[in-house]
Amino acid sequence: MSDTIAPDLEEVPQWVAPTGDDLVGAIEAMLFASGDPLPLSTLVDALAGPSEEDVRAALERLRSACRVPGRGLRLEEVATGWQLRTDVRFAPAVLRLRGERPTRLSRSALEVLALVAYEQPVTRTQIEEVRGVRSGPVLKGLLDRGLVRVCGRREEPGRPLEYGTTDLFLETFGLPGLRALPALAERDELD
Amino acid sequence: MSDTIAPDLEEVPQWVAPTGDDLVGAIEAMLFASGDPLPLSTLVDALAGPSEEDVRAALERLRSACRVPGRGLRLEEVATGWQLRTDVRFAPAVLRLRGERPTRLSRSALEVLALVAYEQPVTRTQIEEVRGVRSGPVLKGLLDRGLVRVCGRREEPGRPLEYGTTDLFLETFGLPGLRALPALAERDELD
Amino acid sequence: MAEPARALASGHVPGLPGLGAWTVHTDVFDGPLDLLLHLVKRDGIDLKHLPIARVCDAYLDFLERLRQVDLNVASEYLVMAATLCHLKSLDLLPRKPTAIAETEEEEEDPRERFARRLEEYDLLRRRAEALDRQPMIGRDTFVRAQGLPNAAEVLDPTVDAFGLLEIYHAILIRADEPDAVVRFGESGPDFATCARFVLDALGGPGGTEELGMILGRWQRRIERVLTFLAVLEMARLGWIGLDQRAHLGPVTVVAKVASDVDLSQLTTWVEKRDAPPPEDDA
Repeated sequence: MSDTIAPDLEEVPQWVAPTGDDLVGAIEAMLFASGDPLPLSTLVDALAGPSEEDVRAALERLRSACRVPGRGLRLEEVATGWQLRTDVRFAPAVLRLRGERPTRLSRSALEVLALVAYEQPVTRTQIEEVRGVRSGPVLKGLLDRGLVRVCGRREEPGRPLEYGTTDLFLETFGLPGLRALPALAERDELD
Repeated sequence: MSDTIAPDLEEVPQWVAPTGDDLVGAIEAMLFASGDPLPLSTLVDALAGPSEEDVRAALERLRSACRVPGRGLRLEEVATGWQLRTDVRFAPAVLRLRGERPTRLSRSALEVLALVAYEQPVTRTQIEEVRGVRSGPVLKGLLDRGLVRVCGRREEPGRPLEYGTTDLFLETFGLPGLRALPALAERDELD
Repeated sequence: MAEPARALASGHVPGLPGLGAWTVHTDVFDGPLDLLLHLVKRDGIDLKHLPIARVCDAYLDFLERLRQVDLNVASEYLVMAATLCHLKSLDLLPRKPTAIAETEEEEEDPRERFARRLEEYDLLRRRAEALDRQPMIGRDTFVRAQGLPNAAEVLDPTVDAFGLLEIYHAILIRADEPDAVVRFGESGPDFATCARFVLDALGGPGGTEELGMILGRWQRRIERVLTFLAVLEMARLGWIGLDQRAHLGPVTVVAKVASDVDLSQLTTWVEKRDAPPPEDDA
């Protein structure tokens, strides 16, 4: 990576990998500027110096630092990496700032999403068979929102597309992985 | 604002304005979620509770908190409001992460931009007189980048366009206003 | 950029064919004033006391070297050369008497005007450098990139993972129901019957029942559809009320009329809808 970044030694000073407090600060800056979750390996590669253990320890320090009173962010490990996010406690303040209400999914969208989540990979035909209604537009809406993705083609006549959920789906519902989806049995226990 | 946000008391819990540590945390979350600079008044309105002085004090607390070792962000007051940005010390780390070379303006662009910034409003003819070279394409580049804008027409033969800088210019260079441009009197530059 | 400029200025220009891509006016110097300023600084000349003759000679000398290494010199550099030669020639003439020079600024010596112009350009250069030292977004500092929507911002607070499960469960139950089959040759369900069915289920004014429960009692989809339409029509007439307490929550039907209400209004509507289109008068 460093080859493409520092092609001109005159302009780009020699990279000095940060350590200690500066490693934590650099990681905070990187996560902030990235927006999207960053895998540990990406951080390690870009920092070119600290070991994976060093970076992980710095991430843990950053995570603890975010828990101090007076902080509004949280460092979270989601499906695709580490990400700074607003603390859920301050979601009302953020929403007031934007003058928005939380984005809602329609009942149809939630149904399709639930089917995709629990039955993936599924085809559109399967979804429509279970729901008994055409579901193309709803499915497209979910694809556009990044909650559902095309994850393959079924080896059957017509080779229909198969759909599955995305990392954003997991993040949105606060799930560390698909295995964390509650099972029907667990629901029954709650009754 | 609160009318549009909480039309249904059953669904959206009553807004409780944050105070103390939570006020600082809420502001950090709001600034983070916004990305763009937020004017003080916007924060005060959205928080609907703390006074302007309270919010300003919380912003100062947040600014100080960012200076602690191990932090990678800075709270800056720029033309259009308050904004979280990465600490300049960590720019190399962010650039390495993005695999990017830093954005740079050519010397011609910097000259035209400096002339527009310090002397605005100026016409293209004025710019070309001072620089001694044609400056149309450079000026157009700055217009395209949104750093310079047309701000009027000079009342003289031909009614030439007058140019000035934009808010984006102030934001880009971290300036709270044109008065914050580095002071360089003719006398200083000769000393 | 600074490197070729130094090479040219010092005269150590390697006249290699490979360097033919250099074009003076765009790449190395940013116009004749830039070149002049460079020469002035190189020679440590005080801008306040600009020796026109010396500057002119240095400038012409430099252009000559460029010519020798076969670099194209843009016309504006030649215009500047002509200007400098003119100013230098003024040096050979006696200066105007002081008394006249003091009358108006318009009478300013062209050499002084030129020196001022160079000073003005020098100031601009310094200002450009000062601007360049400011922390700049994209180079020294970065703002937050808008990535994936923040969960706290998009999450519908009424639906969490368990909510999703409820919905999945509901679909499964629905899917287990007998297939909705329309049997041909059988007499179709009757709209009034379906309406009466709802009113009976409610049992008179104030009686309530969940819409889903009412519909669920029918086996066939066509009956459920007609019943649903009957509910909508009766709600329109004000015979029943519909109440949904929570977003996506169950819909409760509330009766406002007796269950034996006269259905003629309703049937009129149905008959109108079902009546064949009127004959064309033509």
